[in-house]
Parts: sequence; C-alpha cells; structure tokens
Amino acid sequence: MSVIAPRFKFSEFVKAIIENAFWIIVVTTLVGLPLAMIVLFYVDLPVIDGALVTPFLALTWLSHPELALPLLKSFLTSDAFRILAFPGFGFAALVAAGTIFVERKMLAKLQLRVGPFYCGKIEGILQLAGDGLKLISKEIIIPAKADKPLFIVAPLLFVGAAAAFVALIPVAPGWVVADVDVGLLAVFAVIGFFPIITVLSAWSANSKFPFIGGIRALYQMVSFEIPLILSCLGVVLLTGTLNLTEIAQSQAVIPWIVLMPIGAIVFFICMLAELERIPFDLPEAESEIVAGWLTEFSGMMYGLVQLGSYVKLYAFSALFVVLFLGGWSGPAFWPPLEESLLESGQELGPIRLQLPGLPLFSQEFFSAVIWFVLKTAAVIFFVLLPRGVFPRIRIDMLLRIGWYKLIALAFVNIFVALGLVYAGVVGPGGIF
Amino acid sequence: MVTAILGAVGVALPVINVLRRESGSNMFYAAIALGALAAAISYVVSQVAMGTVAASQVLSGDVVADDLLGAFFAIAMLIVAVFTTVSSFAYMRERRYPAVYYSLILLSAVGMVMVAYANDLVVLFVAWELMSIPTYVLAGFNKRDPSSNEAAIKYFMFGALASALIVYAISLAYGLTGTTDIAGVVAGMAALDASLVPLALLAGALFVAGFGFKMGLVPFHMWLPDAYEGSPPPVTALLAAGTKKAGFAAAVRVVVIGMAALSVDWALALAIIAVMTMTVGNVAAVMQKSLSRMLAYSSIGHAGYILIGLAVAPYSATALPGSLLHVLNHAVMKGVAFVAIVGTVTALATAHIDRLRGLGRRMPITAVGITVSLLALAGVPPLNGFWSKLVLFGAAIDAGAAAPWAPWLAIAGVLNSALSLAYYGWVIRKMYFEDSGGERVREPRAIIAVVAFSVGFMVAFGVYPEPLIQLAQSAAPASLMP
Amino acid sequence: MADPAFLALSVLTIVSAIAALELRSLVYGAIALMGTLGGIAGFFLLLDSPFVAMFQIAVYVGSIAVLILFTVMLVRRELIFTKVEDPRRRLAGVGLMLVAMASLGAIVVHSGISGITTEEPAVDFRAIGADFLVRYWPALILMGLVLSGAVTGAMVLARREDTEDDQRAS
Amino acid sequence: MTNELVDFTLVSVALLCVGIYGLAVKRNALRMLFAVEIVINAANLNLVAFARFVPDSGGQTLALFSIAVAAAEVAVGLALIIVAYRMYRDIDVAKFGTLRG
Repeated sequence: MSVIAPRFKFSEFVKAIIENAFWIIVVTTLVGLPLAMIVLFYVDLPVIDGALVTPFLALTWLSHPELALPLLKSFLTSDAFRILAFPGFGFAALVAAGTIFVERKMLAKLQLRVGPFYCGKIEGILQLAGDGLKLISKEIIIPAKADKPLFIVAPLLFVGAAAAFVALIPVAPGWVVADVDVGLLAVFAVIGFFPIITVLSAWSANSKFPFIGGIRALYQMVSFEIPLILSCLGVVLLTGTLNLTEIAQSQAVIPWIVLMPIGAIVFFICMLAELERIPFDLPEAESEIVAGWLTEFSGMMYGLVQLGSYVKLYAFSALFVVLFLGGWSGPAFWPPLEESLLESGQELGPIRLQLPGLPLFSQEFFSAVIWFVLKTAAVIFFVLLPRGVFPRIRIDMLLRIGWYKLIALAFVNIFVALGLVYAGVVGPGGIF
Repeated sequence: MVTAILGAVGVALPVINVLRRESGSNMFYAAIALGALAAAISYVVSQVAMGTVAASQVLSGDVVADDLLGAFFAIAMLIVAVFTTVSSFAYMRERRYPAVYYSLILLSAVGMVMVAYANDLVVLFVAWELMSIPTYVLAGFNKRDPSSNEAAIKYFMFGALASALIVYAISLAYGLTGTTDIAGVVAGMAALDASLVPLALLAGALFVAGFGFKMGLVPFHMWLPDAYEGSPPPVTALLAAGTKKAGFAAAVRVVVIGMAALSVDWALALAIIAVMTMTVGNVAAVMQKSLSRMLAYSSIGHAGYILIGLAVAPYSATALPGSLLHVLNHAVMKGVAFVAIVGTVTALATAHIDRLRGLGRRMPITAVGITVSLLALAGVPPLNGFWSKLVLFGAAIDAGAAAPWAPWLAIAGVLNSALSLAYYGWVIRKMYFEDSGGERVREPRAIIAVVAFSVGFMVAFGVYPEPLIQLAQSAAPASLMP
Repeated sequence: MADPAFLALSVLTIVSAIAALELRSLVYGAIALMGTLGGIAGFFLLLDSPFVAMFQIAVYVGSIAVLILFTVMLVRRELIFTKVEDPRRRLAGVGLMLVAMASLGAIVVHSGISGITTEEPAVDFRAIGADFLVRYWPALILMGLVLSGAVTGAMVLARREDTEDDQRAS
Repeated sequence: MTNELVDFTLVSVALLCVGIYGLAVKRNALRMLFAVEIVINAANLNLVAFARFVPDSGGQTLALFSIAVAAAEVAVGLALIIVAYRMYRDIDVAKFGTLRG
C-alpha cells in the first residue's frame, strides 16, 4: 500500500460527487444565471424566422432538426463563424495541422524512413493529437533572467499576427474575414510584424542562441520583404487594384503565373525565406544554434509558435494562390443540382428524402473552396518539398541572393508587366 | 534637367564603385562629379544668358518653377558645390569611400537646387530633405574622428527637428488653405477668416523656426558652431555656403512671399531676429580661437545681414535684390574661406588661429585667399561684399519712410561690420605680421585653383558690380510690393 | 462629439508617446513608440485613409521599428536600462510642455476650425496615385534620390572598419 | 464622420508638445530620435486630418512622402548613433563632448 495514494473508498467518492454537484447548482443559480441575464441584456439577439432567438429558444430548437437548420444557417453567415471557423483561424489551423502531419510523413517517405508509425495504429495518424497533448501537459519553463512579460506575450503575438494574416485572405467569392480595399498593402503591413515579434522574443529570452537566431531572422525577413513586395507589384499593375478578392477574380481567364513566371518564382523563393523553411531556415538552424530563436520556449509556448508558423505557411501559400494561381477559379466539379431536388426532395420508393432549409451553400461556393484548397495544398507541397532535398545555405549566400538576384529579377518582372500593359495584352481592350 | 544630370550621376557613382571593385582612385570619382556639376552649371548659366528663363514665376501653378529666382540660387549653390568638390581633391586623398562621398555631394546639390526651384510645398519639403540627409552623412564622414561624429549627431538632431517642424507648418498651411501650391497658399492666406489668423501665425512661426535652424538664426543657432567645426572642412564649406543659402531660398519663397499676404507685423519680428542674429554672431566670433569656429559665428552674423533684406522686403524695392546679392556673394566668400581652411588642414593639420602665424609666408596663396575673403566679408570697399551690404543697408534706410524701425537695422548692420572688421583684422595680422619661423609648405593645386577663381570673382565684381546687381534685381520677385 | 474609438485611440497614442520617452528600459520604450505609431495609423483609419494607414504600419513597423530595435539591442545591456537626466531640467521641461500644450490648445480651440465636421465622401486612394504620377512626379524622383542617398550613406557609416579589412583579406 | 476636425488637431498638438519636451529634456540619443519621430507623426496626423476635411488628396500625398522621408532620416540617424556608440561605448549625448567653445 503506497502512502502517497490513499486507499480508495467508494463512499468518499460518492460524497465528493454530490458535494461538487451541490456547489455547481448553487453557483449557477445564484451567480451564473443573473450574470447571463445581464450579459444578454446588452447583446443584440438575432431574429430568425420572425422569432427573437434567445439562448433558451436556441437550445430548444437545436433538439429539432427542422428548426435547427435555419439557426445553423444564420450562424454560418455570422461574423463569429467567419473569424473563428471557416475562412478564418479554425480552417487555417486545421490546414496547418494537416500540413505538419503530411510534412513528417512525406519527408520520411522521401528519405526512405517510416515516419510517425504507432500512434493511432494506421500510419500514425493520431501522432499530432499525441504531440499536442504532450505539449499542453508539459510545464512552461521561463528562464530566470528572461524579460518575463515580453517572453510570455511573444508567442501569443506571433499567433495573433498569423491569424491577422489569415483574416485577409479570401477563400471563395465573398468569403473573407476582412475585405479591405487595400488588402495587399495590409498584408505587407502584417508581414512587417513578424520580424519584430521574433527579435523581441529572442531578446527577451536573454540567452545567446535565441539572440543569434533572432538577429538572423531579422536580417532574413527584412531583406526578403523587399523582393516579396516588388514581385507583387506586377500583379497590381496588371489588375489595377489592391483588393485581394478583385485580384483573384481578375484571373478567371488566365492565372498570372502564365504571364509572369518570373514574379511567381521570386515570390515563391521569398516566401520560403519569410517562412524560415529549408533551405533558408538559418534562424532555427538546429545543428548550429540549437533551435535558434525557439530555443528557450517550452511546453505550450513552443506549441503556439509552431502553430503560428504553420498558420503563416498556410496564409502565404494561399496568398500565392490568390496572386498567381487564379484563386478559386476553375471549372465546376459537377453540374448544378436541379431546383426541384432542393425544394421538394427526392422520391426513393416509399420514402421521400428531403432536408428542409437547403441549400446551405451554393454550388459555386463548394467548387470554389475545393479548387482553392486543392491549389493551396499543391503550393504547400512545393513549400515542404525542399526540406527533403536541399541543404541549408550560409547567411551571406542568403543575403546575396535576396539583395542582388531577387531584387533584380523582381524589377525584370515589373518591366514585363509594364510591357504587357503597354502592349495592350492586358487591360481594357486587351486579350485578357 | 539639372536634376537629371546631377541625380543620375549621383546615383551612378556608388554603382560604378561596386562594379569596379576597388577602393581609392579619388581623382576618378572627383572628376566625374566635377564634370556633372560643370555640365549643370553651364546649362543653368546658358539658360539665363540666352534669356529663355521667365522672370519670376513664384505665383505660377506649376510644381517646379523654371524662373530666374531659382536659377539665381541654383548658380550660387552649384558654385559652392564645385568649390566643395574641388577642395575635396586634396582632402579626400587618403580617405575611404570617395565614390559615396562625391555622390552624396551631388545629391545634396540636387536638393539645394530643387529647393530653389520648388514652387510647391510638397516638392519643397522633399527637396529640403534631399539637401539635408546627405549632409548629415557627410558631416559624420570621418568615422574615426570623435568631433566629426559629434558634429554630425548634433546637426542631425537639430536638422531632423527642423524638418519635423517644417512638415508641421506645411500641414497647418495646407489645412488653412486647402492646397500645397505656394501660389494657392498665398491666395488662401490673403483671404483668411479672422478667426483663423492665430493658426496662420503659428504656421508662419513654425516655418521661420524650421528654416531658421538651417539658416542659423539666433534662437536656433546653437548647433551651428559645433557642426561647422567638427565636420570635415570641405563639407563645412558646403554647409555654410550651400545648405544655409538654400534655407534662404526656401524662406524667400515661403516666408516672405507666402506670409506677405498676412498683413501683420511679421516683418518687425524678422527684423528683431535679424539684429539679434548679427549681434550674437559677431560678438561670439570675437572670442574664438579656431578659425573655422570663428567663421561659423561670422556666418551666423551674415545670416543676420541677409535677413535684413527679408525683413524690409515689403517696404523697399531693393531689399530682396540686396538679399539675393548677398546670398551669392556670401556663398563665394564663405566658400573660399572654408576652402582655404581645407588647405591649412591638409597641409598643416590645424585651423587654430594661433598656429596660423606666418601663414603669409608659409602658404602665400592660401593666405591671400583668406585675406581677400575676410576683407570682402567685412565689406571693405573695392570688393563685392561691400556692394551687397551697401544695397542691403540702403534698402533698410530707404524703407524708413514706411517703417520707422527700418533704419535702425542699417545702423546695427554697420556697427556689426565694424566689429567684424576688428576680428578679421586680427586674423590677418596673425598671418602676415607675426612669424612662426616655419618653412614654406607646398599648397594643394586644387585649392590654388579655387582661391584664384574666387579672388578674381570678388575683385572683379567689387570693381564692376553692375551685372550682378542687374541679375539680382531681375531675379527678385516684384509682385511683393504693397 | 468624439466617439469612443477616437477617445481610446487618443489616450493610447498620447500615453504611449509619453511612455516611449519615460520608460526606463529602451526596449519597452521602443515598443511604446510602436504603440504611438500604431495609434496614428488607427487615426488614419478613422479618417477614411486606409492607404496611408497601411503605409504607415508597413513602413514604421516594418522598417523603422525594426531598425530602432536592432540598434537598441546592439547597445550594451546595462545602457538599455540606465536613464540619466537632470531632475531640474526635467521639471522645467514638463512645465514648458504643459504651458505649450495649454496655449497651443487654446489657440486651436478658439480658432475657426472648431466645430467643423464633414459629410463628404473620403478621397479614393487611387486619387493619390494619380497625384503622384501627374502632379508630384518631380517630388517622386527626388524621393528616390533621398532614399538612395540615405541608404548608401547609412551603409558607409554603419560599416565596421576594424573587421572589414580582415574579411577582405580572407 | 462623427469626429470633429478640432479633435484631431488637438491630439496632434499634444503629440507635438510631447515630442518637443522629449527633445529638450532627454539626453539619450535614441530617445531624442523617438521624440523626433513623435513630432513627425503629429504633423502627419494633422495633414491627413486636414486632407479628410477639405477633402483633397494632397495632404495624404504629403503624408506619404513624409513617412518615407522619416524612414530615410531614421536610417541615417541610427547609423550615426551606432558610430558614436562604437567610439564612446555610450549613447548619451552629454558624454560626446569634444567640441567646446
């Protein structure tokens, strides 16, 4: 009998449960409900089907499929859904999680290893969940001489900046969290935050390896931002707008990568550098400086930074799709369904299959999203691929590439775009 | 056109440097820079000589005015830039990064010229920055010399503050009139609602403060002696004779013309600043031990003389021409004085007045240059400085009919000139009548050339000043008279 | 009357401007300066000028703040936290600031611009582009020269002379 | 637009005064640079506010120019400060004392 764990007594167990239940009931009725009422007093509740939907009504409706559907529909068009779930952070985090798993598995296959194997029996598909649980349950260690507030806030800011980046990316016509007129400029504004957050977190750890890594990240990101911006200018010249939705829509006929391959290549290389992917992963070069600016992070803070960097990867890939690959445009996947099918359902012998309240989304929407996800996945694949193939390059080589070659190529691209505009190929009266 | 030549060459120089993959070869870059400046100056002069330049288009709607006022200042500033470049032949011989050095001089020259030509507050501001930012770097170009760095930091801090104040002033002027065009601002200021006048005055004060930092007017002059003493001497020539004059160019365009529309006693304020400036400058100059510091204070004093013209501009037709004339003359005089200091610094490694004993024997040509320029600065009759001062003081006395305080300006100016003659004379006495017993030193040829040219200039226009006065009179905007 | 967003922004901007000057640590000062710059960008958004706002964030946060932080971090760690100043001078400065604020504020409030609001639509940012190319093209060229001069000058200044000779030799 | 022009101008004036206070009192080179930035931003705020109420695009154009110029200025200023730091191992302007007179 161990001393640490006392002997289990069933009566004690039951008593504990009852005590807990008692306190929960008391606290909810005396504090929780009044608080909820006060909050609800200030919240504008939605009106659906002519009824004011209070939370209580919503709960009753949810138990009834026919009534739940309009509720769901109105939730799907709400801002909260956009920000948290679909074009916003939830979707991006899902893609990011998928990316992490695919990366590990794919690299393993490239290098004739097996990769994650045991977790979840089938090819280790639960590995990610396992890792997440591990990271959450680990202790967060803060170095004794670190600048605590900055050190704690930095990962949150990193994820926040990545989420802000995602919010600017349109996924389907009208499906974007923040549809700003100067979207591309806003993207650059958001990208500008990453080096600052990186170098601040590196400085705040008060340790050598993070600082070296942070300074490297600063050099790298700042010097590749310039060709990144310049390579986008060609697209802006051809479309005459900074709004990302309009840019994507302008490529219904032909994606700009066909007309401006140089710009696309420059953008892609800069993207690799901004994302600190191999062969440009000097800021976290694990064989030289432990883990670069991530060295001192532990537990969920490390997890947050990883999440942020993969969300950033998704966002950059999606931006590439929007700028150069035509966004969501592509042929429809299946012919539009008949109206009657939606309205009255399908007779299947004795039963009639019908869901009220359909369609939730239009056909074009599904087609657009599928095209967008496919294209993004393809770009992500190409971002991941170099990791299995290329070695890491030196910092001076990296900066030389950025300052001499890429900037020159980006200018070439701008002149190509100008030539296209002046030759009348693109623009009013042109072919496209 | 001028911008195109100078700007293209200025940007091209570092590129050539990178392409040639070598350091040194000072002469090569200097020759290119000099060629560009010569092309620019001959272009401007030929335009003026052929008479294709319009008289004065201050109130035209163009962003850049191609007029005589601009051309006049452009000639003055390009001469200074040439002086700087030529004297750098000697100074930069053993130093690094000559390509960047000359390209910065060219860029700054573009900025000065465009300040003179600018007819819109936006262009004026950007040109002002183009003039200033390279000079911050040039002032700190001697990286191993603490005093050069200190000078640069002081200059930078005050310069940055000045440009921030100018933006603020422009923002107020823009807000009050709804346009950035100087003509539009003038028209708007004239038709201002009475309740807005305090804001307009605030804008005017901020303009004066902003430009005043560059010009070295008295409440804003504290950076100037340090910056002039610490910077490399050719750069000091550029600062004292070039950027300072650009400040006056901007002031002529904006403060005098723009604020003439505000019928308040801004002129009296300028006059008070003028008297303070010349008195402080000249009194402080007496106490200096270093020749470059003394000249720095004396150039504060001269800023006061030039300001006389701006102050009495509404009351006298000859005031602005007098200012312009003195700007040109002072550019040449101060330029050659600082170039001569370059000579003493490169040959004797000092600019200290006590160490200049016997300079008349050791470096005769440099000493002649210093002597003639000092005499001209003091306004001794057969030299050009005399005529510009005469025109200026005459205008002040002339304006006495309309403004009773104006003749006092002339009196203050004459007294100050007398004071300045005293300390200039002291320097001349050190050079010629005391002997240090040193050997004769070989003088750099580039400096001999500059001295020869400018002594010729000063004596020639001292004896026969008519063409310059004519030019100044046609350059000054005439629409200002009440 | 001003709306809450405006009030919040103005408090943020002014407080962080004071904090940028007064905080003991230079790193936090730089962060507070970023707060000021971001607040100004927020004002630009309130003024329906999203282009300038985004440009402000991209330039100030993307380059200026990075440069400042980089310089701050180059400096020795003790220096970041030391703050020497003359208390009397500071007192005088605070007094001067308050007097200036009060008097300038009085001038502004009592002048004719109080009470102006506008219902007109904001200027489209495409008009700015047209302005740049049609009216202010000389300024644009000069701006290019400014930037190139500043970059070459800053590079020459910041280059270390003691180590570069070794690098060249190797 | 529910805000009045004068509100923006007041904020701008307050920032101007804070910036000038910083330049007058602080002797740390970097803090003086901060103060200059604050003044420039006050001017930009003024410009954009006036541009909104006129309404006209000129103010926004000038604000853009001024932002870009500020970037160039900061680059040069920081380079000078770095040079000074290498020489004195300090960034206090009061300690850079070689020029007197």
